[in-house]
Amino acid sequence: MSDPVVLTLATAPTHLLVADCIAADRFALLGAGDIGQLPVTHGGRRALLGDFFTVTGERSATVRITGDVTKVEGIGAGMADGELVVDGSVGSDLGRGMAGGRIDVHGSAGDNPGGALPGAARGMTGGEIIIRGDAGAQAGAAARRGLIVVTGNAGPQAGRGMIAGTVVVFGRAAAGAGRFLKRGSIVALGAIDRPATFRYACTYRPPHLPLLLRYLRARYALAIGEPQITGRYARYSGDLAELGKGEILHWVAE
Amino acid sequence: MSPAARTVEHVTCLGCGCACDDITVVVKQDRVAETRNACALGAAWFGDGRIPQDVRVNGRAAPLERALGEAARMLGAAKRPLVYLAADLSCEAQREAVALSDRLGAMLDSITAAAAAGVLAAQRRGRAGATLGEIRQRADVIVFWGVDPVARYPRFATRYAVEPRGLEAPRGRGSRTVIAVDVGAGRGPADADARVEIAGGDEVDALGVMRATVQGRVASDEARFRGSAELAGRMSQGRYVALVADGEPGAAPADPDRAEALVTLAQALNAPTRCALIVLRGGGNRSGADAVLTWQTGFPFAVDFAPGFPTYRPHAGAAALLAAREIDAALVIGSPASIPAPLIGGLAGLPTVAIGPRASAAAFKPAVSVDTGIAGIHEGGTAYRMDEVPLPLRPALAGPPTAAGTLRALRERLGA
Amino acid sequence: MSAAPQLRVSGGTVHDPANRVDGQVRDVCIEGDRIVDDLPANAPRLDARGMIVMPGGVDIHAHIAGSSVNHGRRLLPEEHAADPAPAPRLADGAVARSGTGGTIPSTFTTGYRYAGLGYTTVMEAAVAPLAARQAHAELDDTPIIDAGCFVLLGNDDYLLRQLAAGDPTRARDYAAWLLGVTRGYAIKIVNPGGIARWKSGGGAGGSADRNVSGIDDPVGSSSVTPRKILEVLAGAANALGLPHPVHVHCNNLGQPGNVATTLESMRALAGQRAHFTHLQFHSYGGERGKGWTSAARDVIEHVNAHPEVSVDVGQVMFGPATTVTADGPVEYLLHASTGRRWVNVDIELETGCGIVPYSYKEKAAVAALQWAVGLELFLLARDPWRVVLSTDHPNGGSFLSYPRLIRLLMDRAYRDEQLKQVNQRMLAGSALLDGLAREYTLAEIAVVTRAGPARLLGLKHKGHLGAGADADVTIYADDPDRAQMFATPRYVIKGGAVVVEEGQLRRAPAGRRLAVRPEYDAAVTRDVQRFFDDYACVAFANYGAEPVA
Amino acid sequence: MKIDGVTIEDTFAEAFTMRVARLIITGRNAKWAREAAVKLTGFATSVIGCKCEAAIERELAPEETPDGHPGVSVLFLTMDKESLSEQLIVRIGQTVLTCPTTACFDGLPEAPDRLAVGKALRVFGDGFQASKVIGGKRYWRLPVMEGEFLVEETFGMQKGVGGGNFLILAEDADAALAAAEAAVLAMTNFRGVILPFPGGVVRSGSKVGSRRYKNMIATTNDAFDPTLRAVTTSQVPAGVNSVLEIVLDGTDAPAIEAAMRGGIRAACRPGIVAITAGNYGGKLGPHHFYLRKILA
Repeated sequence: MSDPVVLTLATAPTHLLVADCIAADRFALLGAGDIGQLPVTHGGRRALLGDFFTVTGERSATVRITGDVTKVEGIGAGMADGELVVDGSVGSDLGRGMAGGRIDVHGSAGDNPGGALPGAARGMTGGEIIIRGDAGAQAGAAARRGLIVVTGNAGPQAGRGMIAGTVVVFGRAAAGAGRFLKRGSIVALGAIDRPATFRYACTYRPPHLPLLLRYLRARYALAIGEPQITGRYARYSGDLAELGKGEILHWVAE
Repeated sequence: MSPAARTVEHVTCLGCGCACDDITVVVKQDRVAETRNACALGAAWFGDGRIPQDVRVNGRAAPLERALGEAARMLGAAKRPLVYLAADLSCEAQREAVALSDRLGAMLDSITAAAAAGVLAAQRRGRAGATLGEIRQRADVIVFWGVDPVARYPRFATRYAVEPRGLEAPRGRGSRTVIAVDVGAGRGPADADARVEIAGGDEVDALGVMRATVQGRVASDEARFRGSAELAGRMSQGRYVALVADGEPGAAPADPDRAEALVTLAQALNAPTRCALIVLRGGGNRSGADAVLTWQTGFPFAVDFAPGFPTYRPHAGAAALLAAREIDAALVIGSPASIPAPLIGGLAGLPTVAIGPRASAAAFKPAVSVDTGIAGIHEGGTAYRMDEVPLPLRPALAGPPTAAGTLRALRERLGA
Repeated sequence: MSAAPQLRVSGGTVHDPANRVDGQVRDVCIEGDRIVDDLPANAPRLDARGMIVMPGGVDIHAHIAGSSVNHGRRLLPEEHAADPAPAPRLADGAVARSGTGGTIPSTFTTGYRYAGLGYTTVMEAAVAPLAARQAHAELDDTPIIDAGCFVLLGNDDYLLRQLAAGDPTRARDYAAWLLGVTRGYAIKIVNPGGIARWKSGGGAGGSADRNVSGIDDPVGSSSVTPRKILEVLAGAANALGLPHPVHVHCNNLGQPGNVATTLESMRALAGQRAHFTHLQFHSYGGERGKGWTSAARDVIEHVNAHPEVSVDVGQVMFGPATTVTADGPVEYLLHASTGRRWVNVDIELETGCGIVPYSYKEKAAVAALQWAVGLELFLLARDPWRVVLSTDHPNGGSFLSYPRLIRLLMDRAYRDEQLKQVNQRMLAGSALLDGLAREYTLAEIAVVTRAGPARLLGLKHKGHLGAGADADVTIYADDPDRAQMFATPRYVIKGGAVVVEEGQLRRAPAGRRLAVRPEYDAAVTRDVQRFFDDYACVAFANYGAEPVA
Repeated sequence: MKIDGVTIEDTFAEAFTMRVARLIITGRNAKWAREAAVKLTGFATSVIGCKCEAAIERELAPEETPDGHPGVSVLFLTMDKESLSEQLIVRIGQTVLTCPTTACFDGLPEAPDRLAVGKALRVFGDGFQASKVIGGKRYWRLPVMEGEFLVEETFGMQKGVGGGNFLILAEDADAALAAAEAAVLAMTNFRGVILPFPGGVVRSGSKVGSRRYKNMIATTNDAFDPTLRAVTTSQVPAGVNSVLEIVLDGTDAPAIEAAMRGGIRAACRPGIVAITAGNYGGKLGPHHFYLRKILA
């Protein structure tokens, strides 16, 4: 078992750094030198990952990123396996189109976490993304499967166009949440701006939620209280303009 | 008609996206004296055909060779160049611009970025559409969604969608039911046969309720959506429905989901009946840029060549990069007057090269400017109607060196 | 005056079936852009010893340019993102272009990749006249390959009116005029009458049937039927002496039981030349709602027995595809049954356009059946000169899958292994299960990929290596893995220019356009113009694809 | 060998390999979990007549269950893979799906053999069902009038042991019953073991086949029936007037052994003459539990 790969930001990007080469499953196959040679673009100029990050460890599907990577786009894009932990906040397109594995961000994320490529019909197809802070727009948009948890507030259009999967928002979910959703769940522990094409069904205790929330507490040590775990949720079916097989589950307290 | 007059027939007007190609331009003493068949907007677009022919470097007149040399130097040295396509370009000029962007590793964007939501929605979902002439032939129910074409697309109703008789609309207007949907401040035509009113904030929800209704589902019990649901039922009863909406940005910012809600409603209506969504686009061959970029790069706008191949970055296109001060030199092609105001601010203060009609007068004060003619008035080639029907351009007047030719010369200087 | 460049491709094993050369070691001599009988001994040589030499490939049916293709291209941003194509490094510092791939690559990439596959001629199989100008502009941006356009007729309102009026002569003149103004090469019919019905509407006020179900269904007027459309246009193509006969996409594409329609369409045109395209999609037994079976045997037996009929197969290959066709109603059904993205564009007075991205999966019963039906057609065909290799790119799969298809035809063990992997549910009755032993020879592959299509297209300068032919030559390493061999030719010569060297694309000259300009009675243009004045939204003078003064 | 004066016969219990699944059934409270489990495992004493053998293995505290509700675990055994799947689908569908507040989870997550139980049950949802993947496992949510029934998509299956047993030979029926009850009580805390018969006890021990009726798979174990002592080849020792049997199924042999050890020790009470075990001469079952070895 090799040491985890640690990317430490050595040279702060002065422009947007597109680094969609950062993925735990890819690093699992590469030596430290090869990881440093992966291509990125910085302010539209071609560069190497190693121009910005020092790399320790190699050939490991456990990856840690330290330093201010809020200007870095595409961390974990397309990742299919392994575990990626980021010590702070990240830029946009975190885990875009991700297929498997786990991404755990100890901070906020920019737009489109777990989302789709522009114009694409499908976003993430598996895996888990934990954002311990706020998320930008379109968290989990067009997800086909997988889980996104935002412990803070989610920007507009969270879970937009989901095909299936789960988006959990602890804070507030802004306008357009769940619009065009076919299947899948948006679990809102805080306020949610719900499209009118989600129609109220009932208030109940969905039996899978204790499972899900307890899993999150156990696996990621997220602070989730018993009132949320055992509580009642209003179920809204939608988007009824689509298949209508999805739901917004909105916590209404114990 | 004076003896000096000559006429050019079948001229395509690019004053708006209708691209009416039945204009007869009367030229007297190298001026456009008359534009027969053109609407007021078209006539204004043609003007008298006079156009500056300046070539400037740092505001001072310069020979073209020097301007191109300076432009090549500036762009060649740039680390993060932007190539921006504005209006009034032929497809031939647009093709040259893509080649240049490829060579420069530039971000290539166009005024289509302002209508990005619609393009992206059509990529995610596709679209149910038709060319404008098919609406004329078939449509018996025409729904104007928050738009009265008379202002921005003056001949739309007389040439395409409402009035002319078509194969399956033998009585023209009399064969059709026109429904105006007033969405917030966006009003449908005044002479519609029926009206439905929708609050501005309810637009996307209303479209969703309509789509659910078309699919036989009840999405909402709320009274504010009753009119929309009834409209959906009415549309389902049509034989061939045209749903007409404006694709260009309006005064009020539209809900980002509006475009997808329109696309999917039109698609869903093809289960009970036939339906085509018509998205109105502005003039100056905007659709041409989308088509050219798509066939040359695979993407319709916001194409970044930075990695050495085309990448699609609508979220980080010209507007975002200029706002973030990422761009260090820009080549702006086409009419500067068509560029959205926020971009002008971003371009000002940058080293810029402007090539296009009235480039010298650009508000962002380009370092190098080469005035060209206007595609369709002084320059030939091809331009697209809003529905992507390609039309030949028949320039009535001679003009300065063409945009396509100037770009080709610039490209050769850059070794591309 | 400098002499035309010369090149002697020496010592290769040549397969040139049009000239009855089957695996003989001989030289191929090139002067300028033509094949010549011989060259001086000191002419430059390309050492092809141990390699296989064939004429450049000829694709008789693909969708590579034009408005429908571009709508499809725009619909696939994620495919393009996943398959970037940096500019190739050309010899002599020539500038090449970057692009993107996927099932519908960008234009430059399309040209480079076709040439990289050893194909030098490609026919764009469905061009709406209204958008012909775009198809030609795209082809201008598609380097290396020579290309022609098949122009869509058979659902156009002007034509249907002539048929209703019982005026086949005027219909013929119209077709001739239209081919000329659109710079077309052949007449293409897609779902005759069916698209017209689809466009005529639905709902309470419209027809309940939004497609035709057989060749005797009325289309608008009771005297207009798919049969009539086929007869008149096939007759027109033959009477005009077009190099390629009418190119027919039958009614009921993809529907179970469509074999009946296909055979009726063939019988309707018995005795005159006609080409039936992507036959695989039209060779199904079964019944709607009750599933599909293979009817490949019935169809190919008819083809075998009728020398006036030619076909291309439209093989389905497992993997991603994009279905793009003028056949609007078919794409609606595909969208409705799969929920996938869908583009429909009704094109005024002419035709339609439908697009649904798709994926053929080995484990899906219908896809497996389609795959098997295509192979049956190939393996039961008696005359390879009339059965052309195609995937109906990108409908049955990308042209990049041709090498795998060739291996399926040449390598029975490989084929049988694949057969085991696929869903067997609908394969009962497929001849493939009877253990078809046939393995195509290199000579037969040379026929179905170049000599045959060139002959069917009437391209006298293509598809062979005799003196006077275009100097389009592909040279392969003799790899026992035929998929590998055909995927990566060592050399490709296009019009005398060596475009691929040592497997690398090195030159990208512009391709040429193949077009016809048949004669017609000019009276037709006055009548068409009247129709335009009454109904069209484009000026008659601006119609077509010819440059304006 | 004697324990507290009770003779431990030098013989062995012969047991078979069966297929076993473990179900975790939870409910809003222990009562409803138990209600579902009791119905689920009803009429599941012997594969001979019931096609499966099942019983509650133990009760689970809320912190031991996936959803934090109180529950029970149930072992479910059949002779082969196909019938295990069939029995689970039909029985869960009729007893757990129907029972208020319950959910049904897999208790053998590590087992590589998976039975598509929830996947089959999902169609009860008539297209309204939905699936959810949590922590790598897929669950099906079936809409029911009360709310939703949650069931795991697949259940693990492994090889288990069926037919472990011992016989309590007593001076009279009262002593036999008291000893059997003591044994069952002692065995309730063992993991991986169930006692599928009523109260854990079986009075009608059986032999394979019939001396008289051709199509009977099993008939009374006449060798241990005290009433037949005079008319058959009896194994009932002198002074024994009643015999009861304890049958055990389990997830593996060590679990059975451990439970047998505890049970037999508890059964060695006044009034008990001997403890013995049933076997078929070692020819039929691969597992042989030698009483004296277990108790040594």
